[in-house]
This record gives sequence, C-alpha cells and structure tokens, in this order.
Amino acid sequence: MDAALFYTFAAITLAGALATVTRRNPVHCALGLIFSLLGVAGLFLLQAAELLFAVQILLYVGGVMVLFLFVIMLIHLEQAARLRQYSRQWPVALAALFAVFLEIYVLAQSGLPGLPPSPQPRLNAGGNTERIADSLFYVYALPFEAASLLLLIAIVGAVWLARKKEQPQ
Amino acid sequence: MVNLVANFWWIPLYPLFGAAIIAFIRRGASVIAPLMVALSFIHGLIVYSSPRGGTLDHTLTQWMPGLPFRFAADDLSLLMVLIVSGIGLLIHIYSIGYMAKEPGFWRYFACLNLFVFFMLLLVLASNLAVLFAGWEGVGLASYLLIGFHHDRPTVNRNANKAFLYNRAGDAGFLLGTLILLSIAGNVEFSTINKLPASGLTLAAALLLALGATGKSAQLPLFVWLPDAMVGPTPVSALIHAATMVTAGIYLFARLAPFLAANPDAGLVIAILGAATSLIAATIAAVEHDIKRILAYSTVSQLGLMFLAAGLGATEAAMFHVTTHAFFKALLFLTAGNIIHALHGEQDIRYMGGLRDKMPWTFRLMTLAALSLAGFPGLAGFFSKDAILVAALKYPVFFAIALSVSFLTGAYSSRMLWAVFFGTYQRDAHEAHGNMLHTLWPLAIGSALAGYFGPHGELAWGVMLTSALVSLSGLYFGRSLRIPVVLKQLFARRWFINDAYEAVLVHAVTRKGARAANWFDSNLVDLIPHVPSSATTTLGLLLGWFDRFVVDGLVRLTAALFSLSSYPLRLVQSGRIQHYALAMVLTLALTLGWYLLA
Amino acid sequence: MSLYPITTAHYVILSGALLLIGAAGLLMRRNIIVMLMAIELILNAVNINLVAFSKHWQQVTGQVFAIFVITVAVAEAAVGLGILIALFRHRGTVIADEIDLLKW
Amino acid sequence: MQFNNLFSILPAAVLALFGCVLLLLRFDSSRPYLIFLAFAELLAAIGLWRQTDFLGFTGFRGAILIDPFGIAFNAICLVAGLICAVGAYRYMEREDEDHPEFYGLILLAQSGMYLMNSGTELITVFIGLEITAVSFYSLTGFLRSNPRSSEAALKYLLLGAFSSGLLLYGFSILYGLSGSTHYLNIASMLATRNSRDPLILMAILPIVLGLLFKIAAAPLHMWAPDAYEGAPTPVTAYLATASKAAGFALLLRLILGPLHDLRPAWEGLITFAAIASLTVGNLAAITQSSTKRLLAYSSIGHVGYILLGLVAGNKTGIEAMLLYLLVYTLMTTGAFLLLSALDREGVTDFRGLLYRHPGVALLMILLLLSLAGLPPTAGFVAKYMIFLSLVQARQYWVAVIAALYVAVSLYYYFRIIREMLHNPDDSPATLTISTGWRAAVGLTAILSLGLGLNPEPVLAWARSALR
Repeated sequence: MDAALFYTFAAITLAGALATVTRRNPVHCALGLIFSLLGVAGLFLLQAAELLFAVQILLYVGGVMVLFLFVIMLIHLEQAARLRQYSRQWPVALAALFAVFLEIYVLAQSGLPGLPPSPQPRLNAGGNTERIADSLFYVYALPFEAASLLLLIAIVGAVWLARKKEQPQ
Repeated sequence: MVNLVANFWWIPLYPLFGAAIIAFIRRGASVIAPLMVALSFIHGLIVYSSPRGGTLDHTLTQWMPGLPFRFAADDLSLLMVLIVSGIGLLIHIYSIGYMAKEPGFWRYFACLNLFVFFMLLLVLASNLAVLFAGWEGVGLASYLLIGFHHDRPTVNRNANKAFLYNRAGDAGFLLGTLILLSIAGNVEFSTINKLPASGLTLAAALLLALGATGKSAQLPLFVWLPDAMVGPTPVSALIHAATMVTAGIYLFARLAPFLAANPDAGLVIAILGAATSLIAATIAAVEHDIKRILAYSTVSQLGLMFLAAGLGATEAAMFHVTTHAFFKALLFLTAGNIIHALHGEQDIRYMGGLRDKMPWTFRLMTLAALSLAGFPGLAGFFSKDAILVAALKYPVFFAIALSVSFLTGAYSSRMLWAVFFGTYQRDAHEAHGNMLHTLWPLAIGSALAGYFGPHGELAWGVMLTSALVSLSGLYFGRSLRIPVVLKQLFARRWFINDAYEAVLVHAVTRKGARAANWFDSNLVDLIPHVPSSATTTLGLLLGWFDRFVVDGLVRLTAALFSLSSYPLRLVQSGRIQHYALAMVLTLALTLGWYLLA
Repeated sequence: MSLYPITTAHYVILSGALLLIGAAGLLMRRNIIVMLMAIELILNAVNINLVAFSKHWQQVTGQVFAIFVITVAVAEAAVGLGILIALFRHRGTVIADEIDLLKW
Repeated sequence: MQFNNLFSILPAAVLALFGCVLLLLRFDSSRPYLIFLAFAELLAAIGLWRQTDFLGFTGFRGAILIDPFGIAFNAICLVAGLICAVGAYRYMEREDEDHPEFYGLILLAQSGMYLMNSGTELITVFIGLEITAVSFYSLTGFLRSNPRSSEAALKYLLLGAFSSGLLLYGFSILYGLSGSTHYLNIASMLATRNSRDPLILMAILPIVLGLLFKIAAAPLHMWAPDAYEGAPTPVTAYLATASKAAGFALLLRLILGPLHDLRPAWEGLITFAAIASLTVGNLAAITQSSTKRLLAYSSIGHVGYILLGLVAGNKTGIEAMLLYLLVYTLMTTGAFLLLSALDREGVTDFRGLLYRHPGVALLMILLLLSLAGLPPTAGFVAKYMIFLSLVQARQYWVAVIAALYVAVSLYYYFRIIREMLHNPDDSPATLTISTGWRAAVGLTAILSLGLGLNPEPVLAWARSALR
C-alpha cells in the first residue's frame, strides 16, 4: 500500500515538474507546479508529516501559486508564449545535468554506505503538530523569530521594487 | 640640541615632507625640493663623519611578526646615503634649469623627492621587509617619472614595460624574503647573514638575485632600462644610472656573508652579470641614440658589479657603484645639456662638431667618458681594476671583464667622436647656470673618487693590462665609425626605426662592402677592423635578439595577459542562464574530479 | 535497490530527480517566471529529503527545517516577482537572455 | 538561561529592531535616518563589546555561540555597514531615492549577517543567510527607475536562489547523515565517516559551492561583476565586503568545525577556486573600461587571496584570512564609495582628478596602492601574511602563482592612478561630496595606510579572534 502510494505521488510530483519545465504557456506551467507541489504534499502525508502537508497545501499551493498566477496575469505573456521557449544552450545544459546524474549514479554504485540505522519509531509520539510546535518554539525559537524578520524584509523589498517610482511634483 | 646621530632615521623623512609640501602647495618646488635633499645630505654627512661605534639602529615600530620597522646605519648604508642624497641634490638643482619650461614642474619635483625618500628608506633599512618597502617605492617613483611625458606615444608603453619587469623581479624578491622569514623567524640582515646554508637558503638567495636582476637591469630582465630612457634626462641620470639600479648591488653587499655561505648563488649572479655586461657593451657599440648608448653602458657596468658581487668582492662592487654614480650621472647630465641644446635630438649621427659650440660640456663629458672607459688615473680606472682583480681567479670571467673593458673604451670614444668632432650640423649653444655649475662636483668625483677607494695591495700586472686594454679600446673606438656604411644608414633611417631586420640587412650589406674593400685595404689597416666589425655584427645580432626575442617574449607575455582577458570577459555574456550553467558545470566537474581522483 | 519496500533511499533518489528537473528548467527555459518556478521545484526537492530524513531519524527536526525552507521559498518568490515587475516595466520583456545590459 | 538567550543575539536584535523602526519613519532629509542608523550600529557595537566578557556562552540551545571569531566577523560587518551607509546618503539623494527603506534594509541585512557569523546551527545560519540575501536583492534593485539596477537584482536573485538551493540540498544531506542540525552533533556524527564517502561528497560539494557563490569566488563568481556594476555604488561597497565577510564566516565555521576532518573532500575544490579566482579576477580586470566593473573583478581576485589562507590551512593562514578580510573591507568600501561620488564610472573619467580634486585623488591613490598590496600599506601586510602562511605550509607553487598575480594586478590599478595624473580633458566628471562621505572615505584611506605602518593592533586582533 505504502509503495503504491509512494509511486503514485512520486509520479504526480515528477510529471508536474516536467510539465512546469516544458509547457509553453506560463499558466500551464503554474498548473504543473501546483500538481507537483500537491504530489510532494502527498509524500509528506505518507511520512506522517501532517502539519507539513497542511502547510504545503495552504501556503504553497494557496499562497505562492496565487502570487505566481497574479504576476502572470499582470505581465502580458501572450508574446512571450509565442517566442522560442528554450535557450540555445539547452543541449549543453542537458548534457551537464546528465553528467551530474551519471556521477551521482556512479557514486551510488560505488557502494552507498547509507545512513546510520534508524532509531526506534517515536516520531509522532504526542502528535505531529505538538512535537513540531515544541521543537519550533523551544529548540528553534531563534530561527523562527528570524524567519518572521525574513518575511518582513521580503514584503518591504517586494513592495518597494514592484511599486512605481513617485514622480516629483 | 637634538642628537642628530641617534636620530639618523630622520634622513629619509626630509624629502618625504618635501614631496608632501610640494604636492600640497604646488609652488616653490624649485626651492623646497633641493632644500629637503640638501638637508638629508647634510644630516647624512654629519652622521657619517661622527664617531659612531658600530652599527646604529632605531626601531620605529614593531611592524609585523618578525618584522620590526627598523632602521640601521653603518658605513655601507651611509655611503649609499651620501651618494643618493649628494647626487640627488645635484640633479635636483640641475633639473630646475632642465625642466624649467615643462608643464607639471611641481609634479616632477614631488615625484623626484618621493624617489629620494624611498631610496634612502631602502639603504637605511635594517631588514629585508623595510628594504622591500623602499624597493617597491623606488619602482613606483621611477614608473611615474619615466611616464612623465605621458602625452608622448611610446612613453606609456615603456613606463609600463619598466614597471612590469621590475614587478617580475619583485615577485622573486618577495618569495625569497618569505622563505628566509620562514627559516629564520625574522629577516634582519644580521640574522640572515648568520644562517647556515641549505637548499632553501640557496633558493632564497636565487630568488633575491632574481629580484636584483629586475631592479638592476640584468639578464634576463635587463631590457626595460634602455626603454626607460624616454623619461626626462635628469631622471635617467639619477634613477637609471646612479641610484635605483644599484639597489641590487647594494642588496648583495648587505647580504655578502649570506652569499658567501651560498656560493652557488654567487656563481649564478656572477655568470648573469658577466653575460649581461658583455651583451650590453656590444649593443652599446652600435646604438645611435645617445641616451640608449649610456643606458646600455649602464647595464654593462652594472653587469661588472654583479660579477664582482657574485664572486664575493662586494667592496670592489660598491667601489664601482660609487665611481660609476659620479661619471655616469655626469655623462647623462652632459648628454642632457646636448639634447637640451639640440631641442630634443638624441641621435649621435645628427650631432657632431659640438666641441666648439659647447666647450665646457665637451670637456666634462670627455672627462666622464674617459673615466668610464677606465683611463688610467681617473676614478673608473681604479674601481674597474678592483673588479678585474676579483675576477682574476676565474680566467673566463677575467677575459670577459677585459673584453668589456675594451668595448667600453670603444663605444665611449665612438660616442665622443660622433658628438664633438667631425662636421658641425646644428646650431647649438653652451648650457649655462645650474645646468653647468652642478656638473663640477660630479666632474671632481669622476676624476678623483678613485683615490679614496679601498685599496688592497696594488696588482700592477692587472693594472697595466687594464690600462692597455682601455686605451686600445679608446683608440680603436674611433674606427667603429665607418663613414660609407653610416651614410647608407642615414639615407634609410626610418627603416631602422620600423624594423630591425632592415638593419640586419644593412649589416650584411656592410659586410659586402667590407669584402669589396678587402683587397684595397692594406693588412695593417685591416687588423683593428677585425675585432671591431666582429663586435659590430655581434652587437647587431644581440640587439636583434634583444628586440625580437627577449622584448618579443615580454610583449607576448603582456599580450597574452591582455588577450586572455578577453575570453574571460566573453564568458561573462550577461546571460543569467550561462551563469547558471557555469555553476552546474562546476558541480559536474568537481563531482567528476572527486570520482576520478 | 529494490522497488519495495520503500526506504529513505527512495525518497533521496526522488529528491535528486526533482532537483535535476528543477535545475534543467532553470538552465533551459527563457521565461523568467518559469525560471522562478524551477527554483520552487529545487526547494521542494530539498523538502522531500528533509522530511524523509526526519522520518528516518524519527524526530521532527527535518520537518521543522522544511517549514523554514518553505518560508524562504515564499520570501524569494515574492522579491523575485517584485523585481520581475520592475524589470518588465522598463524593458517590456520577461525573456531571460534579452536581459543583458550588464556584461563583459 | 533567559538572559543568556537574549544576550546572545543582542546586537542582532538591536539592529533588527532599529531596522524595523526605520521603515516606519519619514523625514524630509536623509540625515535623521543616518543618525538613527549610526545610533543603532553604536548600540550593536556596544553589545558586541559587552559579549567579550561572556566568551564561550551559547544561546538558544546551541544555535548561537559567543566566541571571539564571531565577534571579529561581526565587527567587520558592522564597520562595513556603517561606512557604506554614512558615505551613501549624498549618492542616494543624487539618485532621488533617499528613502528610509534603504537604511532600514542595511540594518536588517546586518542582523542576518550576525546570525551567519555567530550561528552554529544549520537552520539559524541558513535563515541568517537568507535574511542577508533577500535584503541585498532588494538593495541591489533599489534604484527602481534604473533598468541596470533591476537587471542586476534579477541576476543576483535568480542565481542566488539557485545557489541557496544547492546549499540547502547539501544541508539536507548533512542533516540526513547526522540527524541533527547543530554543528557539535554533526561533528561527532561525521567523525566516523571518511572523506571518500559518497554521501559526504553529496553533502560537502553543494555546500562549499553554495558558499563559494556567496563569497563570489570563481568559477561561481559570474553574478558578481554584473550585480556589482548594476547595484547602487554604496550597496556594491556593502555587498562586496560585509556580505562576503559573513559568507566567509559561515564557510570557515563549517570547514573548521564539522567538516574539518574531511579536508580531502574540500581541499581540492577550495584550492581550485582560489587559483581560479586569482586568474579570473586579475586577468579580466585588465581590459575593463568601467572602474566599477574593474573593482568588481579585482574583488574576485582578492577572494582568491583570502581563500589561499584556507589552502595553507595553518593557524597563520586563518589569521591572515581574518586580517585580509578586515583590510579588504576597508579598502574596498573606500574605493567603491569614492567611485560613488563621481557621476560617471569609466576609468578615463578619473582623468585629471589630481588637479581638480587633489585631496580626493590622494585618497584614491592610497586606496589603490593598498588594494595593489604595495608596502607600506595595509594591503601589503595582508598579502604578506597570506604568503607567509603559504610558505609555512610549504605550498611554494601556489605562493609563486599568487605572487605573479600581484604583479598583474598592479597593472590595472595603476591604470587608474595614471589617469588621475593626466591633465584634465574637456568634460571632467563632477563630484558630489558630503561630510559623511569625507569622513567615511578618509577613514578607510587613513586606516589603509595606518594599519600598514603599524599593523600590530590588527595582528593582535586577528590572533585573539582565533584563540
């Protein structure tokens, strides 16, 4: 059962990713990305990361994708869609990525010594969300606060950059 | 009353203040600049003549680990102080007249003062690091002064060339210093001179020698000096004859015990010096540009000093540094008078007959040239003699030194004949004022400095040989002028300027002419021509080698650097995805490298 | 490696595949919006890894890390789209290789 | 415990707080912002200084470590931020973009750098890195009406996000290998692994590459010349120094900490990057016609020198890196700020500067001499220490190559000096100079000389930072 679900979600993820990378129309690309993100969300659920599953769907699929679609609507992309979609370097790029892939494959072949053995299962003892909350507010309180700062900066930056410069009266 | 002797480290500071003040107020340079150098000279004289009792030293600050910013003064460095500030003073005064009409008068003097500061810093250093600070500084000042007339076309290129050559040497110097530092923990001269010899010290000595070849214009880095002659003539006299170029020899003298402990390095230095000396002398014998003749002559004399220093005779080398400073500065300054009088003409073929027009210049230059050639009794004779004595142990070196001595006489007299005798071609007038008065001290030095040198037991045999060789050089030098051929060369002067191959062709032509005349000439007449024509040809060949091979290599290197700049820039295409691809390629290549390694 | 049972290694391989697809999108697509999406794919690949390791170690640190990665992805996307709008206003294009005022 | 936690991030908290407040303020002139910013930096500096009494303390369960190393790097970033902001305001007024956001983002970026410098936990340093990076994306594109500025920001963002992705991928594998994000735990878990382990390679290579990107080392330098050229010049100064220093801090903390025993896995890459940076930086700078781009390439060359300290790998080498970073920060902020006063950026626009503005020209000459590494400037001291460490580590060939590139670098620095000595042409570039600018550039130039004449204080500082 787990395996079937894994392969299903993995297929959705990869297919969505491929669609993102290959579709001509940016809206289709965005839809492909949504599929891919949903697939990843499914994988999270499969690994008992319930909170992350929710975050992925709400934040990513809900928030980021809307942002993307919004910009796509803002910028008229009809001309862009009619242009050549791939940069001229695509054969080199593919070759390079394929080389990376091969190298990783060879690395794996040379004997993946693997990870240290897994400890006793106690992942979600006391509930996933509670444990994450514990960890987030106790161990990772500093990055948590810092992340809010990061979002503030992102907002300030995005607003500043996207806004038109006021013309002096 | 301040203790001037204990505060000997003030000596370099006067010209530094001078440079700063001139750069700041931009007027009064003709008073401030010489005054400041005069203060250095007086201070140096006071310290030199006072009883000191060993080496003075003064630590300004602890600079870096193992590197205090320390000054030291002993007889050797004070002698250099006197040479630098004394000759520097004369040349400052001379420059007031020479540069009077130049725009950027104050800039010239600021740079000149700056140079004197760095040179004094160099000679008063107590360790290699402080010496290096001065070493780099004189290179910088020299660069600025060579490029003084930056609006002339070749000037920038030549200034850059001088700079690059010096830097190539400096890289060696720096590495040598670092090796010594890593061995000894500091680079005080006193420490280095006590280091036991090892493979690393040998390497360090060779690297330092490389640095010295850059600064002192020796093989393989000697070709910048003739090109540096595009700078104002007083600059050539001060920097490229009397002071900066002797920094390499000064370094060897400082490190004499260290070199003695690493005799292989000394031998390399001697070989380089001997080879340079011979090559440069032969080139000087065929040059036509008066400043370039003097430049090659300087290279040749520096080669002799290298030879002596390499063989351990640092006293002889320093003696020659001293006498050379006098007569070469005098030669350059008199040449400057001539160039000034002829409105910038530097080609000796366009001079001639100036004896009557410029009588004092004629007398002074003759004195200097005779001293250079080693005319018995003049300063150059004694110092060259000391070098010959030092070279006596090695027959090859002795023979080379003798040949150089002969050639020196030959090109000196050739130059004198070409400039002062023969037909009078141009209107000229004698120099006056500062440009003449400042020459007197130099003339006295050129004549008499030899009697104050370090005299060991007199080697009469060597002295006699040397005198004979010099005199014969002087005598035969006149016959280096071959009127028929020279007229041909006049006709096609532009040809030489453009490509030296043409000159080679002329050399062949000249040989042809010589062959035709062979039977007409009687044997007695011919004999002196054999060595001279052989030398001429050799000189031309070496000149060709210099211009096309050595110079070509340098240009090639420079061009390669510039050229390699373009592909590196072209990779920077401005396209985001090319950049991202470069990142991925790096990842792929590093992964692959680790897989294969 | 067998297809079954599913181990951490499977997730790592899936993550690698997603990473490479994302990188391919970044390197090949000329449309900057799609390039930004490709970056989202790369960050998601990282998240797959993190959650799989979290499962492997039976502790939630990896999931916490993943939350931070999502935050970062959001921040980068927001600023990236802001810059894109500014650029589009000047140049009227979102094609990556037409944006090369700065080069050499 | 609670006291410890807050205290351990006090400077960052101050900077972030003041940064946020700055965003809310509106004044008619930019001076109040500047005073505000300077006040924040001063408080942060006091906080840093107070921390010296609490060395070895950790905060937030090991996320932050108070040690001399972090304090030293924070000091560098602080100096860079203050100098750049103080020297910037007239430039921003000239570009008509003197808004509080600019100064706010400078402070916020610096709070991110604090986390990079002092963080000893993967998530913390990563968030710090992103805070810094996102602030810099915005700052780079700050001149909204200038297409070059926007383009620079876009390039920086896309490539920066990609490099962050690589870095994160490495982090995720590192986490997978050790099950923890704390350096100490990672170190103990990695202790049993050898450097040829595939997973180790898959973790270390992306991490090192991602960080090499942040410090703009070749061959991942390609964003740098473009971003440096397009960004507002004071931002370039800040980006080229503080951001780089923080990147080095992060790299060094990882490499000298958890990854130290895996030296074979990163040594080759670092050596390669160092030599490549020297080559690219110095050679490509030769033929540049824009001073800003020339300085950008030269800063890549300087990264090469700094990395050589890591190649040497001994104590002197690390000290030399720290010293070099400080000196480099002074020289580079000075040079870029000086450039920001000119309204044009070509090398030939410096022509005749010595005659028109002798003071400014002398400052520039000092800075360039120091950048070129001529004695007795601070640049020489820094290069000297690097060479010394290489010779001590018996890396003679690397030392030879590096020494040769010193000669090459002089060539292009002196081009600028020579231009300044030329007589002015018909249309000289005009200067806009403020008091703050004078103070900032003057300070950097004087320190570049003063630290060269008397480097003992900084040497002692570098030594003490690595106790």
